[in-house]
Amino acid sequence: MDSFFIITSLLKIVGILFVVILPMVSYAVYAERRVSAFIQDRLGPNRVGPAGLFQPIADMFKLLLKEDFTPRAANTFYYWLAPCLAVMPAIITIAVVPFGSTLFGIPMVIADVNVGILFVFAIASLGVYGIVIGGWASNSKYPFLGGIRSSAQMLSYELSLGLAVVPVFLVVGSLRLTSVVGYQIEHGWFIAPFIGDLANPWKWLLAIPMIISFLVFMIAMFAETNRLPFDLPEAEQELAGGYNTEYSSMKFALYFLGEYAAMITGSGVIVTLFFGGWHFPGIPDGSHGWIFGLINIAVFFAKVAIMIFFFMWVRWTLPRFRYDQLMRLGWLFFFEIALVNIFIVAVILTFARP
Amino acid sequence: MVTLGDYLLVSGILFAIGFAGVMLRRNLIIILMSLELMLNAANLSLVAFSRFRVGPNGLPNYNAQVFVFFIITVAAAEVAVGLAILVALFRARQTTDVKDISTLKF
Amino acid sequence: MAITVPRPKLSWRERLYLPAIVAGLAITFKHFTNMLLGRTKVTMQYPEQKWDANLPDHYRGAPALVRDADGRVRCVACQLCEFICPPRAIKIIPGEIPSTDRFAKVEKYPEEFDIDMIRCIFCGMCEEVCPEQAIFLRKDYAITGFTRADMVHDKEKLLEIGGVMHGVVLKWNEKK
Amino acid sequence: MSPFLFWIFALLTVIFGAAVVVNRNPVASALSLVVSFLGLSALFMSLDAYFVGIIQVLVYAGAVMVLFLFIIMLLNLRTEEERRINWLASAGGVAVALALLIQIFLVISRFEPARKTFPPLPGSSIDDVRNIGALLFSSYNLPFQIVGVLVLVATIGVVLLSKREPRS
Repeated sequence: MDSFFIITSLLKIVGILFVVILPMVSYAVYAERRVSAFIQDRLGPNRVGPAGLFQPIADMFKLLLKEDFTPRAANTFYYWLAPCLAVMPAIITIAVVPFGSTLFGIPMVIADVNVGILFVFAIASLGVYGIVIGGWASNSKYPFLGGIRSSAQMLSYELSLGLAVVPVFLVVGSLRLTSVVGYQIEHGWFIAPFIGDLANPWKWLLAIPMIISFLVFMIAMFAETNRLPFDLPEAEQELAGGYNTEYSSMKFALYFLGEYAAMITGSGVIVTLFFGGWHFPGIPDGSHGWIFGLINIAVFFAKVAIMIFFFMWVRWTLPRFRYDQLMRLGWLFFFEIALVNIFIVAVILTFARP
Repeated sequence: MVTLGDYLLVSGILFAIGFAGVMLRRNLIIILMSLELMLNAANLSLVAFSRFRVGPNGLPNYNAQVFVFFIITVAAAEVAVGLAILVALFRARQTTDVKDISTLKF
Repeated sequence: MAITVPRPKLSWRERLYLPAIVAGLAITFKHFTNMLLGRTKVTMQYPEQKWDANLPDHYRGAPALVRDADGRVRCVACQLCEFICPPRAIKIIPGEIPSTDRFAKVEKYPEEFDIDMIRCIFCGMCEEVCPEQAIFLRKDYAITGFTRADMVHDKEKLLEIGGVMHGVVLKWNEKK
Repeated sequence: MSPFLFWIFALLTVIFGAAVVVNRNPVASALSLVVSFLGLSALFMSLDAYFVGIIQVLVYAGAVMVLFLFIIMLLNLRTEEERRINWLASAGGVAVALALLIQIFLVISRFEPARKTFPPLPGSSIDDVRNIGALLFSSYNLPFQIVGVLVLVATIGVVLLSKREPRS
């Protein structure tokens, strides 16, 4: 633990947070509005700056200048605490995700811990507190219902989320996320067996449970980030905005920020687990020169952007699930699929390690 | 430097707090939480001993951490059952206070 | 009486929902790409593009007072429009025309004539009821202002919007 | 781990642990317990037990406490009204707890190895997940299976308990 390590770590944290994640969050909001508009044959925000590109800045000013209103009946301390709790976990999660190979010999991951994916789940599961506490502290009916729904939903989907990635770690043999990326560079992406050595038939066989695993993980991630097919905690039409109904100004913006940051980190985790992380066939890693290191980072965030687009695309296509449907789906369908999937992968691995 | 005793001390204080909670509070849900606190105090001393007892291969003694794993699993099951009992009780009696449920028969 | 709607029985393929989901995603993606490639006809970009040239003659925009060919306000302050106005947007204070005036036989003129454009609903009843053809709904529709006071059109403003209406109105015909 | 960080997290754990008992509002108690568990997890990690530490956050902070909060909110348990405190009983409880604490103090002060620091580990990145897993599936395989059955039984029990009796 020398000073060099501390300084590079701080640089990485500041760089990834303020240069990449936060701008990405604000532009994800803009992208969401544009994508939804395009899907609905509209134009979306196109006034502020060229093609509306300065819209996030305008939004920020609007939200900052709005009246910060605290309801009289609210539990003030928790009411203020909740938005912060909503943002923090989403941002912390990115710490273990490798977002690039190496740059000047420094590995592009903030904390390469050996419990990587467990860390992601542990911190992501803390995200529910912001919503539950916010809903409770508002002391209002709809937010309260949103908070209650959120806690039940999180508990149901965390299981599928955790079980869905077990096959990946059965294959890789380590919980470290950099090992997952390393394995995929060597043997091809989990979800795309045509990358890497083509001749290995076991890899093709393994791709089937991997795709199931990917689907379950992604759907659970939708539920975990409260995105639309499962956005029951906010459900505009039935709960009038759910847990954030009573919030205004910057506190509301923090909830928004948290949701989109969770989406970005969730996409980052999906990319790392199933799409080879920063790897792209034909592009060498950062040890061949800093320019490749930068390209690796760009590849990673390009993949994340594609994933985010997919999130938005799904949101503006599918209707919301009913609450009992959501529960049935989580407990009776995805849970079983994930369990059987683990079994299948284990059987495949017993007979041959690809 | 931090010694084994420091960890044991923290663990002991935590256990005493949990114990006091079970003794003093009459709200069932708080009592359950205090029980969790006591279990976790035990976990802390187990992990501290695990780290203290370095085996011949130079690694911590992982037996204790396996115990911690078991404790956490069982505690989670215990909380689930406890809360289910609590909900059933609340449905029957509209109270979570242990003083109000001292009768053996419903 | 409640009617029980029987739920349709779904085949196992339909119950899987995946084909339907994929089909839905394909539809929305088609819309997305069509929009990207500029193949979708989008709505008019309002402040830049306007429909003004195509407004029909009977368009009901902002109400306005008109003058006749002699430059005289046609309104005789009969207050019929004030009476008929559904949202009570019109306020008229009539004044008397002195007997020395050329138009003395008209007797009254509007000393003040205010239309509160916050209240006005552009129904056109004032235009219909006016016996003197003094008030017309013009083609202005973008009535804006920074304050509530800005939104009250007084007589000058209404006359400015209205302009001059040529044509014979029998009332001021001296020969009558 | 530096003593400074250790004491910070130890204080965090203990203070918020005490807040669980002291708070009258059940939601505040539950949240204090979450913070206490987070501090405890940091203490676990300071002992190079990353797996246990992260499982602590995952299971307790992520699942168990959410369950607690869910129940508190579902039953709408508000802040307890000030009941007449039975001073004698409370004093007795505090006294017993204090006696226990003093006992623990004495035991630790008499315990010889407690004054020793922790021995150094060979590498900074030991794979404790793999080691615990290997142990779990070899030496502790039977207990592991039994715990699995226990969790299953608990699940069934919870479902039965929380099932509403059909109104006849």
